[in-house]
Amino acid sequence: MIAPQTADQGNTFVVALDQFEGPLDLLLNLIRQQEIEITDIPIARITDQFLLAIDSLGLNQAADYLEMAALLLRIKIQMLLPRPIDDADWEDPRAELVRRLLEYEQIKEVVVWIGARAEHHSDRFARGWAPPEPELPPQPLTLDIAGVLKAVEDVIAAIPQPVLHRVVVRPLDIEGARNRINHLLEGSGTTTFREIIETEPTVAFVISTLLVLLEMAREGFVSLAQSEPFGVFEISRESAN
Amino acid sequence: MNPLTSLVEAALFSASTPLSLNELKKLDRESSKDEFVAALGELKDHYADGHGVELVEIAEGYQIITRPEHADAIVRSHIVQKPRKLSPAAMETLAIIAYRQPVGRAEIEEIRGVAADGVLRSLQERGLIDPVERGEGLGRPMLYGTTSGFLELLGLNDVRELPQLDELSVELTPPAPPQLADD
Amino acid sequence: MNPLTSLVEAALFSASTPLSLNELKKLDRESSKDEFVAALGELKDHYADGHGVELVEIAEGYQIITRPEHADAIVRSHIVQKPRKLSPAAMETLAIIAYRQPVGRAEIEEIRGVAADGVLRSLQERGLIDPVERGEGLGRPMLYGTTSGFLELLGLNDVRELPQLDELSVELTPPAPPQLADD
Repeated sequence: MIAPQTADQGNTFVVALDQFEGPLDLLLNLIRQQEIEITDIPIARITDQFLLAIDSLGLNQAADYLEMAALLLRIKIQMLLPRPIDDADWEDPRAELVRRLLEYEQIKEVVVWIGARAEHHSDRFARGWAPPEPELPPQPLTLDIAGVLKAVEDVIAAIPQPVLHRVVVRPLDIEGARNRINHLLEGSGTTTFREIIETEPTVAFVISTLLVLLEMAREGFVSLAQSEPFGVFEISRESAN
Repeated sequence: MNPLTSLVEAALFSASTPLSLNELKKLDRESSKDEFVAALGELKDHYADGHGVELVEIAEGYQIITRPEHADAIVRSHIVQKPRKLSPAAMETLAIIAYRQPVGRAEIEEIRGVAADGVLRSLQERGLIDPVERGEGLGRPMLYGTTSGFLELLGLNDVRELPQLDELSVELTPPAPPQLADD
Repeated sequence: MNPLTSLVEAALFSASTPLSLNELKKLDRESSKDEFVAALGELKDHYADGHGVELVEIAEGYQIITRPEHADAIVRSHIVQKPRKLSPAAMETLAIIAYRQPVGRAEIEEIRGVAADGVLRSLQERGLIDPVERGEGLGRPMLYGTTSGFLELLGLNDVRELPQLDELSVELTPPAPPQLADD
């Protein structure tokens, strides 16, 4: 039976109050500071130091750090479990953590390289003045799937509550219809309904035309005739007036 | 090239605006105004000899600009223009058409809750959508679909290659059919 | 100076980002790729001779930039500001994406041990990373890669110019495939 280790809090280790980039950063910092062999971490001691550090840094509320604390505690317990006599099958419970720490340390080294490289290159300036954009021709367009998907999500997010009905007020163009009818009657004195409304009429214009024709007929300016059922609707000027 | 001329060249190149003689002088307090004028002269003569750019003096100061005879080729080649992106409104309209085609203006407006004519016109001008057929109902509204230009921009062969909507967090459901109020 | 060299010079002066050979070729369809390469060579030699700017190859393109020895004077006289430095969190995330691309948010968070959404958004806004594709698995997560803006930030021609992992002092065998936990 292995005696549970007590936290040797008397040990002096310094935790800089700098911002750590995360629990792995803090852990790596503790390990490197004490020159501990990363492949043989004294897990009980490091766990206690980690808990103490996140407490003193006020990080003991942060989920990322708590998750790491839980992982360390689990490894600590696994290390305390009696091992089989035949050590060949024993898997070091620290192995995955060590792998992650090494991986993270490697990233930190790349960061140093990238930082130096970016600093070095920040002494080189590109062209500063951009010539004014010409009016024409239109610039090429970019589009990607991610953008389309984002737009779909925006649409979904923006779908309004269902509208039961909406009344749109469309102004009738009485004046325009009257002018057009007068214009068409100027020549031969006759025209047809179809000719007045042309090929692509709006609903508003058809209604306006109809109202104007009825009004003009009532006033006696025009006569309306239809030679057969569903036939052409003929309009002619009343010569008497 | 004189070191001061080299410094003036770097400064004029990297500046986003023309630089006055006073601004240039801040580059090197050891050098006199006359020395800067001489450096500018050297640079001007240097570029005058068959280069693609030239040093000009305008009201605000000195600037290195592209020679006018090259401007045309550069504009035509589009290379200095940043590719344009569609506005969010245009993207949303395009997304609706891509997934619901053929679809009419009324339905697009129903989904987005705002008028769509301007956006539809500009998407059509850019060759991304086209009227494909006329729908049923009052006025036989024009129905729109996406074009082959749209597929080319996305690198797709077919609209069926667009990600399926059930893979998205929410589905783009058709608007609920209008219900008659009971009250 | 050869007329094509002069045209290439004008184009490189008009652009604030590197131009690829393919983009440059759009300037003059009559000239061959070899002629453009020759023009670029002539221009490079020309500027190497004591000028304040020089022609370099960055992000698989060509760019004229100022010589480093002028940086201090230019920054001191407020003609240009140095770009804002990246935070350590941004640098770590960028390093992971550079080496693992295309890589999703979950893997980045696993390596760094902290949430990554804010950092990913700001890197994307700075034009250093972009979503490149959607991965397999639940929700088809977005996978990120570095952009040409990243290469421009470091003055690299290609991501392969980043240090090889086996050149680093911390040695690590390629990441083991994720194993399903037995416990």
